[in-house]
Amino acid sequence: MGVRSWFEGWPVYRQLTGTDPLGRGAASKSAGSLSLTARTDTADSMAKSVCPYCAVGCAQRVYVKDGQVSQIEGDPDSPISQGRLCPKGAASKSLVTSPLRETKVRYRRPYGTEWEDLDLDTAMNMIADRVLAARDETWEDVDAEGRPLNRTLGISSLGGATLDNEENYLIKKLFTAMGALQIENQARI
Amino acid sequence: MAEAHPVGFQWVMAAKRRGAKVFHVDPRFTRTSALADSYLPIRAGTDIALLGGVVRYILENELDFREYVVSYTNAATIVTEEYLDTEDMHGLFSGFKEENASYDQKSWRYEGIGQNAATRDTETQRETAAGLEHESHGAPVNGQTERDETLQHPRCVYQILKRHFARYTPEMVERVCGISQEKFLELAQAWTQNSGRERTGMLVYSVGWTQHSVGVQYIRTGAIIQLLLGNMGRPGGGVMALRGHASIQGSTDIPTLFNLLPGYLPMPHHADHPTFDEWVDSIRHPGQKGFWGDARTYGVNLLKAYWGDAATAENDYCYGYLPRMTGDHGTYQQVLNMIDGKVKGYFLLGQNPAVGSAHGRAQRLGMANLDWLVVRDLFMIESATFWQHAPEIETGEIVPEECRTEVFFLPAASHVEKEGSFTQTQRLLQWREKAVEPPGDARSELWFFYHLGRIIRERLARSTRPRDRALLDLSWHYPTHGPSAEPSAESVLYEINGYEVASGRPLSTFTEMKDDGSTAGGCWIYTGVYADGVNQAARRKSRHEQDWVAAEWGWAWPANRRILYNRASADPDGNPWSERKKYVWWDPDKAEWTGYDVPDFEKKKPPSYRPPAGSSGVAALAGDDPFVLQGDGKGWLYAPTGVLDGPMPTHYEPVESPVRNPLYRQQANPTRKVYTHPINTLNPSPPEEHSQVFPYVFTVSRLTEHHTAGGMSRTVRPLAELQPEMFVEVSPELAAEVGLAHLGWAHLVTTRAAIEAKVLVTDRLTPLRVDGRIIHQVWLPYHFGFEGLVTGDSANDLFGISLDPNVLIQESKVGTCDVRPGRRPRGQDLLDLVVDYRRRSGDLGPHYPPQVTTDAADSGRDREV
Amino acid sequence: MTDTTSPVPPADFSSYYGRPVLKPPVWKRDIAGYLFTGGLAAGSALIGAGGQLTGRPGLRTVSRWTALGGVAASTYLLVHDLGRPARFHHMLRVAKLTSPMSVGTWILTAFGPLAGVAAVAELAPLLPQHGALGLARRLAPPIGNVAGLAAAATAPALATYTGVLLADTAVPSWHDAYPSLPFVFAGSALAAASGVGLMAAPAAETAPLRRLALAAATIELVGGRRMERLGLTGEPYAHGRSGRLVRAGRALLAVGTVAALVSRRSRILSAVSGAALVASSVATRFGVFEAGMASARDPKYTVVPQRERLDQNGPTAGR
Amino acid sequence: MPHVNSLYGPLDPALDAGYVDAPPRMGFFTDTSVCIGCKACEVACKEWNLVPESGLDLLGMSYDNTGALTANSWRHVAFVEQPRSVGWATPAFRDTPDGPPVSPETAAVGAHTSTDTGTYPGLPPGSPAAAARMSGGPEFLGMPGAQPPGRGAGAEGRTDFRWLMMSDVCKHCTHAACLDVCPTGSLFRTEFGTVVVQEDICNGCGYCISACPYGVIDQRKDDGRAWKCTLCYDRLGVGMTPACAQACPTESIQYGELDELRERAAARVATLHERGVPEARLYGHDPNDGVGGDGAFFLLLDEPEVYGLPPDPIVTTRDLPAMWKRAGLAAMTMAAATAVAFLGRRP
Repeated sequence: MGVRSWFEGWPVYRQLTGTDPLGRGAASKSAGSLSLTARTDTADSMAKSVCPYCAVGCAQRVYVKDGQVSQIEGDPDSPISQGRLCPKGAASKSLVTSPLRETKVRYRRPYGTEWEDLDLDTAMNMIADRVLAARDETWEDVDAEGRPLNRTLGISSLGGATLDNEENYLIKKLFTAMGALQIENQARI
Repeated sequence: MAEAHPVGFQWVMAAKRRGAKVFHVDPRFTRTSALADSYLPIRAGTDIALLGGVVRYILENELDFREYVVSYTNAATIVTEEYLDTEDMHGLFSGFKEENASYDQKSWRYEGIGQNAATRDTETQRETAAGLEHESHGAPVNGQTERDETLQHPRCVYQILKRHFARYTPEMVERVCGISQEKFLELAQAWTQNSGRERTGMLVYSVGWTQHSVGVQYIRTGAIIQLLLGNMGRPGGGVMALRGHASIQGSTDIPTLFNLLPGYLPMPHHADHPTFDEWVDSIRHPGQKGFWGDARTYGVNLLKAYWGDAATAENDYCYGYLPRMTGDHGTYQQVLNMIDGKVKGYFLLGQNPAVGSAHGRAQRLGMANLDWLVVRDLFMIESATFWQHAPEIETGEIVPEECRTEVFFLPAASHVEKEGSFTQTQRLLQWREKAVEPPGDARSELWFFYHLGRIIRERLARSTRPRDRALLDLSWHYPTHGPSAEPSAESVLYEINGYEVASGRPLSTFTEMKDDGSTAGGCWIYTGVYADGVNQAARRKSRHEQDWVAAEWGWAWPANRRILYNRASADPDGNPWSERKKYVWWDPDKAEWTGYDVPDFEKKKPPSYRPPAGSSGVAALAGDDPFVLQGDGKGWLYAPTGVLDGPMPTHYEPVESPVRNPLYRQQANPTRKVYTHPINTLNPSPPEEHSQVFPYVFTVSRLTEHHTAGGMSRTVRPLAELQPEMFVEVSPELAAEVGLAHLGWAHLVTTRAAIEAKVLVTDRLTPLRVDGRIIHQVWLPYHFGFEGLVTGDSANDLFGISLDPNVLIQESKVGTCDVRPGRRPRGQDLLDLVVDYRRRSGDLGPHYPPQVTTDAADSGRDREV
Repeated sequence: MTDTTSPVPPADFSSYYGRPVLKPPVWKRDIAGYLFTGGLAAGSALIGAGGQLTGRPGLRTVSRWTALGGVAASTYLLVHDLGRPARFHHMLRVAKLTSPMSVGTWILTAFGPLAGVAAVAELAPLLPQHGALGLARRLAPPIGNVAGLAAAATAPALATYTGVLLADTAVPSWHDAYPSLPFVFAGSALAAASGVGLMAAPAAETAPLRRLALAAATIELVGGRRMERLGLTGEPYAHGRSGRLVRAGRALLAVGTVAALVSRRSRILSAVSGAALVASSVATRFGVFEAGMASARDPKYTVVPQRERLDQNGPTAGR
Repeated sequence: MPHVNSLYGPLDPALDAGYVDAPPRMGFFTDTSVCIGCKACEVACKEWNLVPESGLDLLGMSYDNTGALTANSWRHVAFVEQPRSVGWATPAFRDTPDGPPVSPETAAVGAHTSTDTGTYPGLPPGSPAAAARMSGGPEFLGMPGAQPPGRGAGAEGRTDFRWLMMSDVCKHCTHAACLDVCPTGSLFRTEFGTVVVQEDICNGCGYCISACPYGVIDQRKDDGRAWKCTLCYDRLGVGMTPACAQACPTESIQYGELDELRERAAARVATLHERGVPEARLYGHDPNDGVGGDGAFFLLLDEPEVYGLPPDPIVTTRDLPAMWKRAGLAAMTMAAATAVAFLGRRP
């Protein structure tokens, strides 16, 4: 930056030569303010989403910059929510970017007093082992009168109602094929 | 509504701006009350008495929308003379069987019908929460009924209703609910004056209404009022359920519930449904009107979607693979079984029962007695750390070193880290695009279950055991993508929608489904969501570019219909009831139904159509039968079958109540589901002794600033700071009586638990005069637990487990308790306190109030009948 | 329920949970200190010029150094009080007549170097007689004299702008005292500077200071007389901690002035009077500072006068 | 050139601040008669502007656990419980068997509470007596706590009750004292007529905090700078609505051209008066008021001070010319006094 341009950028100079002698606005605008823009405008992408809290179903726009969620706000196009969100919906970015979120598998062994780390693949295999073992141990083929039961009552599941339809579909399909009957959801609560 | 659904409340405010009058009924003055034109403080658990009062007001003053009522409801239908009302039986209906505390519904039937079409006994219906099947259709009844359209026949539904509700006078409403007659009449007048041809009124409830031992009947009462006033199937009318979770509607449509398969098909029962045909017939009830006549098609398509090529006509489409119910396998039964060591493993998928379910201590002790527990969540929730931080650690009931439960915590993907659809509270499916990859090990449930299924199937690949066939034959082929091999959610949606097996062409509507195996579809009511191979749920046409119905935003089941039963928005001749309220009508020139919405009627069936004798199913629906999923095409003021606790709603006291039922000798719902497990002890209520040990009524609900069990709000900074501590709201009068100070501590005691909270003394709570007594109510938020940024005792720990008989949902909106100043004791002293209360309230053993109290001699006026 | 043993007496005005309407100033004691050091510097510069022009070299030297010390301390205190001290130079981005702090910054920017040059010029006798430094030794006094006079020319502004600095706020007791504060501060500045002079300058040269002390006291007391008569917002100047400080300032001023007038030959009495004058200035500055803080912390001082105005005249309209 | 009204009276602030082709002045109209107190505005603001946490204490000020506008809370929803009825509603507790209201007493307790907002001065403690009056309604009901609340006698029962909620925010004054006293030009007037702190400039001198007649602007402890509502200057620049107004479910917070908002507000007040809500009044809408009108103005249902607003603020800089005159006079007096002292008779 040359001395001249520095001087011409000096707000006092701008006050003396421009339209803002009191230095209230145009003259005192900073470099930061000059380059300011909404981060929704500079986002790499925007995904159309839906609020994960209650069942009103407010539409959200999820803005992404450098692979991170940079903003979540209401979608004004929605005939349901018209772009509005309640405090929970408005906090969605904090929800998904919370530093308290767990991102690693955690394992507590029987009688353990602390969490331990576990590899995701290992965890999946261990869970599959336990599901199969519990199923075998508690399998019921037929009732006392010989009518089919085809089931295990040794496995339970309780899902939240923030699961997607597609997820619920696969959960129900797999558990049903497995004979696991005790599949429940927040919808019962 | 302003508290828990603020964005939905914008429409209430929009209506208010245009002159609508808003009434708010709530035990406490909330943010909704602040904006309402009139607030009615009510004793928790007495809504049927209030609404019953409105029903009586309508009938006594003949303020019903008569033309609508005669044509569209079963008001004119004659009921058999075997039927006896609560008026005759101290609060019970005819058909009550003491031995299993349930009703034989035979005597409730319509005149001229040999027998109600229900094929399963009512106890089984209760055990299997059969009421839930009615979410998409009416209960079974035969189509053709005897009617008296003058409504004068003493046994027509109209007269039965009138007699049933005759004692719900304004004086009685005041006695039961604590609502003054003046306030009640203001509500009743406004409601009736704002209904009819030119106007409609809407009833909105939040699903706290379902959390009562008579929850289904609460909603029935509302529906009766709305039918009498002609507010169903019309714009600005209806009964609006404000559900509390993003896809809780979807979770029942495509259920993860023990008693349902997708599309409200029942999970087979071992005794009732041994064969495919018996299962199908139990759904479609041969001879009945309406769309359930095609139940076989829906069943075949589901099984085809599940087992693909393996499902053939010869093997009944693998019907034999389905597991069978033998009774109640609901979440509370499961928890009690866990305590008893009968359950090995437990999956918790974005759910936090340690805080969010009734009887938190039972929940945590159940978890502590498993072989293994899988918790999938965004945050380290209470249900994952019960072995580390639960209150039972302090009391010594859980000792980490002695607790064998193996816990897997698997981080879950958030709603922006996966694609998929939510079904919101008005049955509208909305697709979410994926914005970012989930962090670290976080994965979607779709990923977890797809890969769990894959691994299990690989393990069993060489198995020859019959029990493994269902897994091995399972159609489990979904394309995956990305570094973590995420299954394609759209491919699952496609399967849900249904397709032609040979060509793979997605079906456009469920009427394209065939029952011969040539089509497959995972959830018949969702067929059309992938019509033309386009994800209709992903449509986002701006509201500015379409009309107010906004049919091109998302997709609503069934058939993208925004208001159900909208045939009722036109008169029997097919003309709009009024220009102001026109919505769907018959266009005689084009000879079809038309309007703003997708007509909920066969498009070409004229209003004048009358079914030929002996027809059934869809063909049996007359041109003026708007309730197309009901067995008789009519809206039911009286339910001749299907509602397990009576054909009409009746006020019963909550299971725990300080008050003797002023209406009937029968105190509480006689058919409620009771668990006689040692951990599930209940507080005594009149007519039992010692109910005064728990003199106060407590109720719980949500704060705007938090979400359910707090897993998605107490962990989020900008929310946590807005409501940072557990508190209890008390009236100044109760504060004076008990000695509580604003911002001081109090603890609340039931026979299950004692919890503490900071005290907010506020004018927003008031004592009520109920049956000559002063009743104090306290309110608590149920969001708090021991993990997260802000913590506190859990209100749900106070509740016992008593369930509504129709849907097995727990009574967790009202109970009795004692309130004491100061903090609760710790450790063993805490257990001692609770034990002491149990001793004072009767005995130390588990306590269960009697189901039937009609012979209790203390009861009041109902003997005079 | 509150503790019913200590019932809350009713207030005659409303507020939101009794919380202040205003945010009390975030200025720390630094600023009260600056009010004193700035005034001291300004007063000293004037006295220095007086000594210079009237041939009182001892007084001149002491005053020039005091001025420099004062302005240096002022600068330190001002920068130290900033939330972002490293950005102190941002003060020079703009020159705003609407901002007393901006005006003050520019005054300080002018005054500081001048006072510095004037003071440093006093070091000339320490320089060698010859060579380059010898040239400096010869040039320094005249430069110092010019600088000293120039500093003195800006000094009254430096001493009085601080009155505007405080008054140009929403702080009720400061704002309402705007006619008085510049005079109080002018008087207080002269008193402090005179005090230092009385203590440190050769007794033979302090006669003007005795007269100046009297003048200072007159200006401050006459100017400040209106402060307590402000009505409600004058209350903090008379009551509480701030009131005690203000009263102490007055008393010390009276004592110092009388002592100065009678001290004449007594070196000790001179020193005592000087100390009293300096202390008076400190007490006055802190008192005024605290009074403003107190008035901002209590919603009464904001709400009641505005409410009275509304009740009498209706909403303020373009008056 | 500065306008003749540069310090007082009606003014187009953008023009006065040197913007030649300024867009229309933008602002907020906050209609408290439809506010449901959901606090979406508080959260949406924090999410967009990355505002830090402001304390985790239960304040007992009804549902207000934020307490005040601070550097870490740029929207603040006030909650007031009062024993009087709002014009549109039937008395809430008619015929219930209750005693006298407790809201004055609980408000008095709430006045004592505090939380570390991470800012300075943040949320200063309040005076219990004044708090009690606020919740006693316009006519204070008497000495709280003097008698224990009745138990169901009914005779002295509280019948009337209302719960006021109001989302407070920076007023973006036409004559903004914070801006005018700012010595660095950090606070400046945008082309939209709003008042914004430029975070790359502010050096934390704190002058703005003392100057604000509404107690809005505040300083962050950890970073030393002053922060407040920017009316989402960055969003305005690309034609977006400020985060709070966009989130607000009930249109309590309305954003738009100030002239249009003022018309809308006047119509709303008229409607409310028609509907039997005589207590509805506007606050900060009048360009002739003490600050030249607010860029963010309000419809209130009680006196401004009940919501923590000054009833009739006047911008301090109105008196600035007089102040400078007095300072000049004092300076001359000072110089003259010095001259006289030195020119006086030599001893």
